[in-house]
Amino acid sequence: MTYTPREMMIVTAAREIRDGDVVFVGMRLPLAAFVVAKRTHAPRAIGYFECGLIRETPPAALLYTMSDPANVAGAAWAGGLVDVMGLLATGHVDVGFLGGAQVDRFGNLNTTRIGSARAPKVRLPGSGGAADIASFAQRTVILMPHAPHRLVEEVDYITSPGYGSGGDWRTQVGLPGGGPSAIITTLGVLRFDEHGEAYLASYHPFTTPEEVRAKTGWDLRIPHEVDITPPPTEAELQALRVYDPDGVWIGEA
Amino acid sequence: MTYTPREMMIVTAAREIRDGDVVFVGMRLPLAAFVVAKRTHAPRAIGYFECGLIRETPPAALLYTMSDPANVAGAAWAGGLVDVMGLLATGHVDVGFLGGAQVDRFGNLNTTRIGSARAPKVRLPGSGGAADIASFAQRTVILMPHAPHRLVEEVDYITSPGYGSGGDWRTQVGLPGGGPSAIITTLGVLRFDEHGEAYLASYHPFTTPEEVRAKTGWDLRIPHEVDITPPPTEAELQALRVYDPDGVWIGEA
Amino acid sequence: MTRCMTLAEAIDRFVPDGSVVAMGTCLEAAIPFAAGHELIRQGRRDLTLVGPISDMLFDHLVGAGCVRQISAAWVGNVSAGLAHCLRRAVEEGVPAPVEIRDHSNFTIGLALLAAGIGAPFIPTRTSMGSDLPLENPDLIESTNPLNELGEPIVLVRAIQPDVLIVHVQRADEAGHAHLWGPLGVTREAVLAARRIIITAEEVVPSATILRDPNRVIAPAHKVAAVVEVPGGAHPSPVPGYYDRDHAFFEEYHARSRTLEGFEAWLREWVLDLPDHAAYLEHLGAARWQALQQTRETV
Amino acid sequence: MTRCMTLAEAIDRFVPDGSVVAMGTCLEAAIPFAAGHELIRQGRRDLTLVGPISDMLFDHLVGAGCVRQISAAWVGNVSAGLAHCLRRAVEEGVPAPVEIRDHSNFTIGLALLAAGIGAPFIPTRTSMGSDLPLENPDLIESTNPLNELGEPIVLVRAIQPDVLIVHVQRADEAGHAHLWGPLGVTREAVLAARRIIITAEEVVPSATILRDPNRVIAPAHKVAAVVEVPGGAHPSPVPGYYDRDHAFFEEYHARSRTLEGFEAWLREWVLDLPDHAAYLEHLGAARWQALQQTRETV
Repeated sequence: MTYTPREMMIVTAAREIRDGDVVFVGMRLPLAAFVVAKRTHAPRAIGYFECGLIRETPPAALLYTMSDPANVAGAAWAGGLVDVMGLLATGHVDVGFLGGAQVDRFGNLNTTRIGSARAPKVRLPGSGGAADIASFAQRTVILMPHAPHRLVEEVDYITSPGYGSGGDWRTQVGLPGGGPSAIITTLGVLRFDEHGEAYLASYHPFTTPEEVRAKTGWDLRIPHEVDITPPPTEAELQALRVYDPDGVWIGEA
Repeated sequence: MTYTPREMMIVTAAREIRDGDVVFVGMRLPLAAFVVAKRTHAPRAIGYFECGLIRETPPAALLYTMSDPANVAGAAWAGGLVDVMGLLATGHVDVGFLGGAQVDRFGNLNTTRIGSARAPKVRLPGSGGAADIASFAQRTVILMPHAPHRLVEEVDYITSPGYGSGGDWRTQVGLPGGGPSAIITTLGVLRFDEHGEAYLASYHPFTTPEEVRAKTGWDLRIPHEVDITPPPTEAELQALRVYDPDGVWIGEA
Repeated sequence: MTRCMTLAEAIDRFVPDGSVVAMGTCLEAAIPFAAGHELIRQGRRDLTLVGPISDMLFDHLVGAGCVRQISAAWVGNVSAGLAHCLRRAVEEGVPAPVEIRDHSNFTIGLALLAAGIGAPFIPTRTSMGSDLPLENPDLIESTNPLNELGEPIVLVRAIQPDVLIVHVQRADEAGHAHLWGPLGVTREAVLAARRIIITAEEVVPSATILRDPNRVIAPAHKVAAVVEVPGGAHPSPVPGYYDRDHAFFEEYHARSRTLEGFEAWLREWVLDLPDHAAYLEHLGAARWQALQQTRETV
Repeated sequence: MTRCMTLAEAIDRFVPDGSVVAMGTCLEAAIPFAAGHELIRQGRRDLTLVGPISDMLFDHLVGAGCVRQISAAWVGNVSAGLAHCLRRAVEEGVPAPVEIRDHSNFTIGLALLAAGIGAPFIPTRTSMGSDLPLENPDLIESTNPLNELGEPIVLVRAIQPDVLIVHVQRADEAGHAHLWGPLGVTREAVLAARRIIITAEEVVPSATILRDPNRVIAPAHKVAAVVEVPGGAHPSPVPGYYDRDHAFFEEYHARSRTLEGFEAWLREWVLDLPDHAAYLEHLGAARWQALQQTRETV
């Protein structure tokens, strides 16, 4: 069985969804992770889409965006953004997915700008719903291609707060949600210790802890015993490939 | 042509609606005034109903409440209370109607309680949307059976503020709307001078200024020249009676 | 998955004594009278009732001694007049005193809106200069922190009901419900409430509901119970189903004027009837049929 | 009364230079591309754009030099990637600098909600600890006045657009419009905006609209113009009418990577075409037909 690092990442993300979870799905890659979870181990998961949709069944066709007609057809609710964000803000979301250009060891995410306000090097699209998910979800899962310029010592802008500067920072600034539970990359899975700092929890079968550390922009803590991420099962890969036969989300790097 | 004091009151209220006005109709008697205006001089008036409805045409049947199915059928919009109140709060309402148990010379209305908080004599239903209409409408029109215990020196509770204690009181407390433009009673029409105090602007054809004053609980100012309210026209009476053939709203006193 | 159960079970399981209960969120339409009567039959106590205007239902509950507090804008009988049980409770403490937190329709809507979006309060310019903020601790006079002149503003504190009871035209077993007509504060209330009890004119296949997700009123996963109760809003109207029974409101108004009259009314229409089917039977087929509407096509 | 007119007339009369314009309020669906292109054709300048996420349209307007400021949560190309024109504007000041007030989706929704209910701001717990309130003057860090411990809170300042442009499935001549599918922040925006321009797939008889007033998206008296523009949201999808033209987003993404490429794209798809009918003709009947959906029954 062969699979790509991106397939590994999406399947691993799908496993973060527990059956019955309310999932804030958001844009792009998590759309695929939600479908894989629904079609495998979490058939009762519920998906929130900030355009105003709630789904209890996976969409019948590949979604390029959450607002595609295929996501509307058979939706369990079609309301507004403030409705869905209100449900998020009142604690109804178990897990939310985030992506970004940069993440630091405390899980703080940047999707706004590389460089400073005065001298921006790359203007990124911005928060979308990410800051909201990061604020309110019981736990968040961050998806990120693994590279030193992405897993960085310090993000240039905190769009979506993780554990801030660590410790009880979230409580101090008043954030109600639980914070990040994992950073899932193309190379491994990082989880967070009691101080809110990320460590390597597992590396994907096709890499090594050393490669993961080398491609991380900070001095990544790697415990003595670190697991290998279980490879995608046939069922997971099939669910993903049936959903995305042309590799729209699987193929992109 | 004969008509009752209540018919005179409703028809006179209808005349406060200008063609093209957005009218916050509310409950009970104003439902009839809105229909009379729509069917006579103000065919382009628009009605807001706080249950969430907007109407551009009069309802096809007598309304006992604004939420009757006859008010839904053919409505121009069916949304929510906060939507309609939002339109009110952002200045879209030209004229709103209010009723109540007590009104004072500054147009402050009480629909909450006769007596004090500790020793209430009569618990009334409360504000409904009246406090909101009084706060935001460009002008309000108060409908009230004329009696000394209703037009009182001091109201026991200000549910819906008029001109408060007079002068620039509304500005001082921060109220955005224009305040009352008339109190229309079963005996006459009171309007407000530049200090916000009510005076007799016209008395209905079947009464006298002396009777009006005698039945007012404060020392009502009556200008030297005071008009007689024009009696209902045949068209107005017909519109009212076609709408309410059994006297549900016309007949009650 | 089904969330269907009897009304007795839904009320028993999800509305314990002391609950904060929102009802009548569509104003005069689709008032969940059947559910309210079941609360009375089960002898519920110490409820806090939340709603914009209550067209008679809150008066029943106050008269039956179920209520400790009301946060509402208007409690009465819209086409008939004052609420006699509420009067006795407030003026004489009969059958028990009731604390009223007087709102306007806008402020009760904003209080529910605030709870539904996770905001501790919403600032507004309504009710300024009125006596509402002087007596209601949930309307707080303050100043606008964004305005240099410190303009006055009222902060409407969020109200989170423990349970919302909403009557709808149709729902499926899982709790997807279609509601149309005047929505009142229902959209805000479904977000604000911890859980929702749906009473429905009809329980229909899911496909009927999901073909129009824009008409679904609430996220189904917040729905604790779905109960099929045809006529469950009588005497209030349900658009597309039946008209308002105006005479019923008049009759209640007349009979509830005295305590004895109310008690007799309550026995006749609630306590001596086992459920809502018996209520409709007592109403009589002819009277019930006369209120039926030709169904709308939606 | 009719509010129908051409798109050119609607944009000319109701969107002057310097306007605060909300667009794309349904997120990736029903984006009013035809109206946006007309803004470019008419050479509009100094606009402030307001929206939650913009899937490509804001990038067109920035690239064409129409924009001075953006209050939004996300500006890019959802399925393809970054917004190249926005990058050039922010990073190099080409063709002109643009000020961005970065919001989250929730805060832009709350800003419109606040304006629509007449509240100066709405307090929220989102964006706390992020850099958004540090740079956006419309997100004000404060403390909750109802909390004795002075818990932190962010005040989202109201945003009132001068005009909202919304694309809908169908409308009548008077401005009653049916919108379904994902509503995004459209319900908030219709209340917040001073006036509304409706572009519609179809202009239909009033009776078609008024038979379902719950589906009407806005009070018609706030509608300044109704314009029938079939395909007016292409390449974004319109539920019940047509699907998203994903390839179009990819093509734009590739071509707009360079300034020259963008300018050629803009000439080809906007400046050299007189109107949206010519745009659809340029798109080609086969491509357009392939996107059509079987109509839903609603």
